[in-house]
Amino acid sequence: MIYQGKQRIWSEYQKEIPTDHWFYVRSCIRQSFFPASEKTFLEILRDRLGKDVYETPHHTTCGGIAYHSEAIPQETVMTIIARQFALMTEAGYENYVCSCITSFGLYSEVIEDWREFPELLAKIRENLWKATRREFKIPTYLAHASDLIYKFRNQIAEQAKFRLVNKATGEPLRVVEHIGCHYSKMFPSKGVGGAEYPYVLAGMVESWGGEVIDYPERRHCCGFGFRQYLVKANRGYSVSNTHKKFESMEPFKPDMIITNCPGCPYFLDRWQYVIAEQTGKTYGENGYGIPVFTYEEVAGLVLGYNPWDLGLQTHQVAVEPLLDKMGIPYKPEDKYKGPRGELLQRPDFPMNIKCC
Amino acid sequence: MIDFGYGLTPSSTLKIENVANPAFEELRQREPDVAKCIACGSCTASCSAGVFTEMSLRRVILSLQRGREKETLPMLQHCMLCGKCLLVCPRGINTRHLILSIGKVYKMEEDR
Amino acid sequence: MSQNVVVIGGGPAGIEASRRLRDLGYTPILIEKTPVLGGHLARWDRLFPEGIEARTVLDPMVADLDGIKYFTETEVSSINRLKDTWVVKLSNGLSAQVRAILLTTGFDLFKAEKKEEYGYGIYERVITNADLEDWFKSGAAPQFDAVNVIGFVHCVGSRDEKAGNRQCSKVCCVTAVKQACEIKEKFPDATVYCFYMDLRMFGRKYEDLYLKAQKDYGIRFVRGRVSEVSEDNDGHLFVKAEDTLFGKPLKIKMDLLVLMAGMAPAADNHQLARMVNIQTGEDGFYLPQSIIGSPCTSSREGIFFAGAATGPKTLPETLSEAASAALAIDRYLKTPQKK
Amino acid sequence: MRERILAAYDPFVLPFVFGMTFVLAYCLIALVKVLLQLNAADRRKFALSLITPTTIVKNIRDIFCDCLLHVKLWKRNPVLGYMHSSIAFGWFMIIVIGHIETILYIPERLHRLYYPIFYRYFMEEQNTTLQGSFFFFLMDFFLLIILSGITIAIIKRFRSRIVGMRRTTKLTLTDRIGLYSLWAIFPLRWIAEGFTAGVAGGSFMTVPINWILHNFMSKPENITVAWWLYSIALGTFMTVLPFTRYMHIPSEILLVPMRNAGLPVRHTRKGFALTMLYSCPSCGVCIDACPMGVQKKNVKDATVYMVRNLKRRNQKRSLEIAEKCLMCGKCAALCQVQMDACGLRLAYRTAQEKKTNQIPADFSYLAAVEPIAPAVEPVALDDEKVLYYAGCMSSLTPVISRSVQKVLQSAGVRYELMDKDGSICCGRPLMLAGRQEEAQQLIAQNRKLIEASGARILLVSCAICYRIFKEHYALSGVQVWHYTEYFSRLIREGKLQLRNSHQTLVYHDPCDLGRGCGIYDAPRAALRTVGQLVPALKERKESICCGGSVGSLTLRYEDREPITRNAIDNLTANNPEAIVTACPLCLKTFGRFAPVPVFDFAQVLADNLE
Repeated sequence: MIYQGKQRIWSEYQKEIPTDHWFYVRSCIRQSFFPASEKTFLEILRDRLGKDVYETPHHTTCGGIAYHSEAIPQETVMTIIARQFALMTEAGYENYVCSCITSFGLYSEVIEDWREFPELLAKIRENLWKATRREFKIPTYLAHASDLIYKFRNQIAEQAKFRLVNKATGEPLRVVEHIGCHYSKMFPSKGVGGAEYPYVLAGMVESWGGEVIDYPERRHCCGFGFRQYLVKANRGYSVSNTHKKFESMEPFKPDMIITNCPGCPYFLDRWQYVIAEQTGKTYGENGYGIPVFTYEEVAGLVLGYNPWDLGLQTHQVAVEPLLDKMGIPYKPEDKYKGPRGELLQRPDFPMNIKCC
Repeated sequence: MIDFGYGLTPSSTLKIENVANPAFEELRQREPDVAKCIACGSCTASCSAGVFTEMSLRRVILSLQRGREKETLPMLQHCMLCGKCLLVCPRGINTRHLILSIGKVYKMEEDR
Repeated sequence: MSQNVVVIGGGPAGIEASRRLRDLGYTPILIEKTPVLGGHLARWDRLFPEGIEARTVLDPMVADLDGIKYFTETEVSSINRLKDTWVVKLSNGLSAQVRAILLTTGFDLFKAEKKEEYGYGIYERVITNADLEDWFKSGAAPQFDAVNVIGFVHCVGSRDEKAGNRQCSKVCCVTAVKQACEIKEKFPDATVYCFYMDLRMFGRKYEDLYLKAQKDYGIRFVRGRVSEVSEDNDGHLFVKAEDTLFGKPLKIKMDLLVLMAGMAPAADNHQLARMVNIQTGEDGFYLPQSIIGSPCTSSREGIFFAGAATGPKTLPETLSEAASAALAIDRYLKTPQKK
Repeated sequence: MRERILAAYDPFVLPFVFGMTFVLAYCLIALVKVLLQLNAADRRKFALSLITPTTIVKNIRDIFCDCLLHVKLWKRNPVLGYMHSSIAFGWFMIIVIGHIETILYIPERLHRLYYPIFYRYFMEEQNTTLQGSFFFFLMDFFLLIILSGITIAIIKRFRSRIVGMRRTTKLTLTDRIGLYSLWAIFPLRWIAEGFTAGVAGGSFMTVPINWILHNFMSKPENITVAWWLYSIALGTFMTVLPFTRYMHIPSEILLVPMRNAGLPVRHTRKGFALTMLYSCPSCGVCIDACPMGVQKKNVKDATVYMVRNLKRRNQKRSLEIAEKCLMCGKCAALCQVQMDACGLRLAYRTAQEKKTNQIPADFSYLAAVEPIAPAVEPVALDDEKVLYYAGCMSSLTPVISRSVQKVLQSAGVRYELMDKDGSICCGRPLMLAGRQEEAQQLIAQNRKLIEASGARILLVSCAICYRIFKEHYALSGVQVWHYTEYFSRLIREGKLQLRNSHQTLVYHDPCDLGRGCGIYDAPRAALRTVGQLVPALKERKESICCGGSVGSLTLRYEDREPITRNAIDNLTANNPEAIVTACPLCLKTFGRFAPVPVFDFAQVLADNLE
């Protein structure tokens, strides 16, 4: 791999990300898949970096799942998004940041449609007015939450307590970065580093000491793809895609996977269990799987948060081997304890994939 | 193994990178013309057996090159060796000898 | 003192046109922006279809330049119309007033790195047809070891909206087959694949080369466009394409991939076109008066074309167009100006 | 007439006796082996043929004409014909006369094998007596004939051009021994009888030799030396005979009756085939005959080399020759011993296919092919409803079926097209590839379709199909006609009005039509009514194959061209304005390279209808 070649591509796809005053909207499903990620994102930006990130409880879904599953027409989803922007305008913000990749892709698509078809924009304004009596302005800058963490990755590195380095050997951890498809594949110019070699996660990994792996199927779909997993008949297709990715990354022996989308971490994580149970094959070391993290969780680990506060216990694939590699202390006994320390029930473990 | 009601579907991708295709190499020894095939389909179009069955010499040659003979060898059973393909082949391939050679190099699986 | 003619572009078209003009009694002023005359031909090792050495074509031309003022590493800074003449100012300070300018600016080789998915400039084992020709010409030892499976990707930057070149570059198919045979000679027990959409072997003896490639060299032709290339952990390549004749996707592990970069319009076409106020076509090449009737004359008086400046051309076509451009200029200069 | 040596024995006869017994024993064992190798049906068929009077007469006549007089060779090359017949017939007569003398004058010695051969030595006879001079004269006369044959043979050996021989085979070591011993026999006999002529009687040959070599022949001790040499020459020739090309002498005597019995060639090295292998005299006539010989590399694929490789059990070469052959039958037609060269090769291909083919045929789909709607109204007996079977190749040469239909319509013949939309192949190409059972399946299905059509005449425009319909289809109530015969019959019956375009035409005899089925004159008769026939250099039985035959399995396309060009040169020697042929394959093959237009037989007729 010629590194300068990638750098040349990255240089063509740089974004000017504003430094402050963000209107934040959450993802519909990330809290249920990886509960602490969004909380950690806000904590890091507000407490560690002192940024003004405003979040109103009135914001709703962006309508992406329904839109992509063809449950609602484009106009409906555009009106929902118009209402979101209206909330932002009312809150007096101009920079809009969303936590979910699918939303980011949808927002970009909608804004692009409005730019090309002004009459459509006018129609949506009228719809919103009729429905909610609200006005809205199109955000001057639309970013994804990972763009922000990417922008402040070096400040985070400065405050870092741990690095993505194997404490025992001193070698940088081998990290597979998987970018959500809706981040840059639809609009390459909207993603940091373009579509072929997005740099948004790679930048974080490199500044936090890790080493990025470019395996052949790095840009292949993680298997999420809405209708693929919603309908049980298609689910085999979804797990086959994930299987193809793992088969392709296996020779590179990655230590961990970092993602920035609601679906990817979930499916890359859960499907390892299904693949293990069906084929008896695991991809991590000695019977474990390859731990999958969201970028907020990785930022949290690097900054020294308690792994269980980051919600790592909800992962299907055990994260403990990686924590040991990074030398992050944790109390195994607290893993299955509730917020007030009461012992929740320990889940029974799968047969073919080791858990802790 | 748990049955989840869905499972891995095998990839349909042909992995032919270094699939040493000994059978095809032997066929090439017997009938070097097979390499000249440009898959234009004249043979399939004029095939006497093709009128009544799905026999296609073009697909047979191609599947042999890809190492997927199982799918197409049954077609060859219908060939009457009438020689029309020999006449129409724009590359002048001795298709009849090719078919006879395939019969000698490749083995039918007794699935029945 | 015989009349001058400015020839912009020192490739085979420029050189041949200058020699013809000189023979017709004019003094051509040949301008070449790179340090070496010969354009892309100077870089080529052997030419299709019979594999004759490019040197044997170029050297006699370059050796026969007496009577031609040629300036290498020189560019045109400006051209203005003065009554019925053109005043051409050069970057080396010289200027010439001539009645005829011949644009033989040729083409640019498509920048293969633009096709990111093929990974040129990112994977070591992905090279272009020009790199391969350099290596053949240098005669150096192979750059890679364990080369057992080699692939040629046709239509890189040709017939490709995304690459901005909808036109077919005409010469890459036959060049690919030529290079496939040449590389098979260098790696006799390698398996060589050619991924094509339509194999356009249109010229004389091209089909024979194709037949020879199939029969004697055992080159395998796969009808399907390569979609993406990736690198596995030991630096070798995975190439993905669909075998459209067999109707199945195809993945091949390869040790070397050669991208047949096509002919893109020269980058500085627009600049020169603005200077002399002529148009380039939608495809970026200059627009002659008529592609069939008068391919060498432009819409402006005194401006002429020859060679790949007006679209992809094979070397013989370029040389013959150079000769006809010289004659067109000769006829134009001999007709009395309208007072 | 009295016995010179009372013991009627002398040691010098031993080499001859040894040689004779050896060759007789060898031939006997071979005969038994061959007969045992025949399968039961063929053996019964052969035995039956030996006792049916007509075949007996035919056998005797053939043995006499072919084996002794070499009539076929005379027609081809008189000088060689004379050489062979003089030696063969002369020698035969000497043996016969020797026995007659023994029977007449000393019957009790008849049981001694050697006696009639060395009669002169043992019996003293004066040329003065009537019967003495008569027999002396006779013996010397045939001796002269043989010696003349031997001299030609010697000339042929060193200057083969003079006797008109072109290409022939190289002599193997054993052949050479056999040849030189054969040459030596009769001069030695001449000298040996020269001695006895001095002592007893002689005639116009033996007496003069005695004068010439008088001082040598006068010494009595030389007499035994001459006879010893004579006997040794005979002995060596006989002993080495089974391993030389001269084995054809005895084996052809067995081949003739086997051939007349119509035995099929079932195995390449057993039964009828084994006799053939022995009967091949390696004369090399088939080398010149083979159309593939145009290319040097194919010369070694003629039938003589096939026989040689089969004898030496060289599987690789035998298979190569068997698979490359065009099956045009020209070598078989010109073969001096009428060897079934095509049958031999086909047997080899069949054995090879049975052994090595791993993809069994599956023609189950043929059952679904419906027959042509049978004629609704019952066909009157004399009303000849014609079913026209154009064949696979004709779909690639549409001019043929279009012209045939035009002619049929003009003659008012009611016909049906059997293969409007694709036909089941007649089976001959399959059979030629060695797949006999598979071909039977096609034949069975086609027969069902033909018989179901209610037609009484099956009209065929392809020579290849015609031959298999003729030889392998037992069509009940349906006559198979080739369109060349059928159309010339229509012309004879006046049903076709044709105008003569006076265009000079040359007719090419398709191999399967001419040599295959013996149809030579019907096409010519028809063509004379529409044009002026110009002969080719070689035609009828010796017509040169067009090179496009599907009979050859391995010939490459580029190797067929020289064969085709050679055939075209042969056809256009008398520069006709057009070539006419009666087979779609020849039409297509000639069409590619012929300098003059190539027409199909029906096309010429169709173009010249009134």
